[in-house]
Amino acid sequence: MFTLSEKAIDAAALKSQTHDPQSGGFVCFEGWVRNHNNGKIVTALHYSAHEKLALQVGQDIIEQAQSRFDINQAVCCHRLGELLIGDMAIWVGVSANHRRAAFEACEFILETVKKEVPIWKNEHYQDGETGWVENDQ
Amino acid sequence: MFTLSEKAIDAAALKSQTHDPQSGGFVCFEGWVRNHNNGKIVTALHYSAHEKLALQVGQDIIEQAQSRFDINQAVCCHRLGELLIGDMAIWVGVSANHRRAAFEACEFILETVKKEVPIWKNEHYQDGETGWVENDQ
Amino acid sequence: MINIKIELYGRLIGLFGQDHIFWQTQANSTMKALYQSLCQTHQVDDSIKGIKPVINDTFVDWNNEFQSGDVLGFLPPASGG
Amino acid sequence: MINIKIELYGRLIGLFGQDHIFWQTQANSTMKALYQSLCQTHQVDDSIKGIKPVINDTFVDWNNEFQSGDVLGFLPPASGG
Repeated sequence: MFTLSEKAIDAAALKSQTHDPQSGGFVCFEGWVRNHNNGKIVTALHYSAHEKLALQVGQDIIEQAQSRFDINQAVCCHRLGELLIGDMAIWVGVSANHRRAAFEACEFILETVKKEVPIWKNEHYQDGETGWVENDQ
Repeated sequence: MFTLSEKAIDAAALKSQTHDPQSGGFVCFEGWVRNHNNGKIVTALHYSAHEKLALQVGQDIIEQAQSRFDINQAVCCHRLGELLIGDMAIWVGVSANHRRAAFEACEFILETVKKEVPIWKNEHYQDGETGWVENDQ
Repeated sequence: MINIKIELYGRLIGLFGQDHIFWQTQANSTMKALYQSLCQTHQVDDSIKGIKPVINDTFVDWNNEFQSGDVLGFLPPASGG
Repeated sequence: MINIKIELYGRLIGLFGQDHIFWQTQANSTMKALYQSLCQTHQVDDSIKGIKPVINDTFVDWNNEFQSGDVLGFLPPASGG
């Protein structure tokens, strides 16, 4: 399942959605707000989204991962709103019978969400400026 | 750091060792005891180790990962003793400035630990038999 | 002339200085023509490259036409994660 | 003749039916010769393939010799994770 969260991401709750007795491996990725980007000191950032389309595109990516990889559960949550250094921006978790599929699906979901889900990052820098960041296409 | 644990692995405590403000990505792998292997129903399993060499080889793998990949923190813990279905057998966590290095280093540590650290798995099956399992070489 | 609402997202908010615009335009216009006249009016130098047009929360083609009362959106490349 | 302790790990415990053996053998024997005579005595059909010999908790070569009082170990392929 793909979700958006206006509050701090609850990784433990998301992880519990991926647990099942036949799964031997679980891979998760957490994206944290860094204190630097492109040589500038970042103090905070703000994520906004086209929420309806973000949920739709995000769910579609989860379903693509389910059909492309031999996995059991896949979950992704993206944070919206104001984030500070060290806050979690995205969580992706995948359980599978075997580890390779879990790694591959987790990375696929992460990369595709970054590229396709309509969410935008606005960084706040130490010098008072802000900047809209775009991912590499 | 590489550690062995006779008790349930405390993933939250291990993860906190990987957190730092310049890291933008965190990847972790958890290996869980599955209820099946090679067509047999598994009810429990037991991990034993040559503890001194396991710690030595494990720590060496962490250091190899640190020098091969552009990562910040790398932590791995392997469980020893009796485990039931769903219990965590291994935890690997890596933080890095960028996500690709975190994925690569996490998978490298996992694969190398499975292959080289002197730890052995004894599976208990539903039919009462037990079996020493060997990883693919 | 018809009335529409235009929603801007991501860096387009910075570029146009606002996140939505109420707009009057002629009927039977395409999304592409609308975006270009929007850029012209606001003296914004921008191409449609990488931008996805949306009508009423559905992705559409640049050649799609819109109707009175539609809510149009322009989505720049994503930068989540 | 010298006295040594031999430690067995993983599937070798199952194979030899015990996790350690106290053993008397002639001096100046190699790890390889010792392992082979151990297999012969216990009627175990096993090769050294994949097994790592250890003397006093240090990995050694199959041609290494051992001394009285040494603790020898034989480690089959790992199966952690």
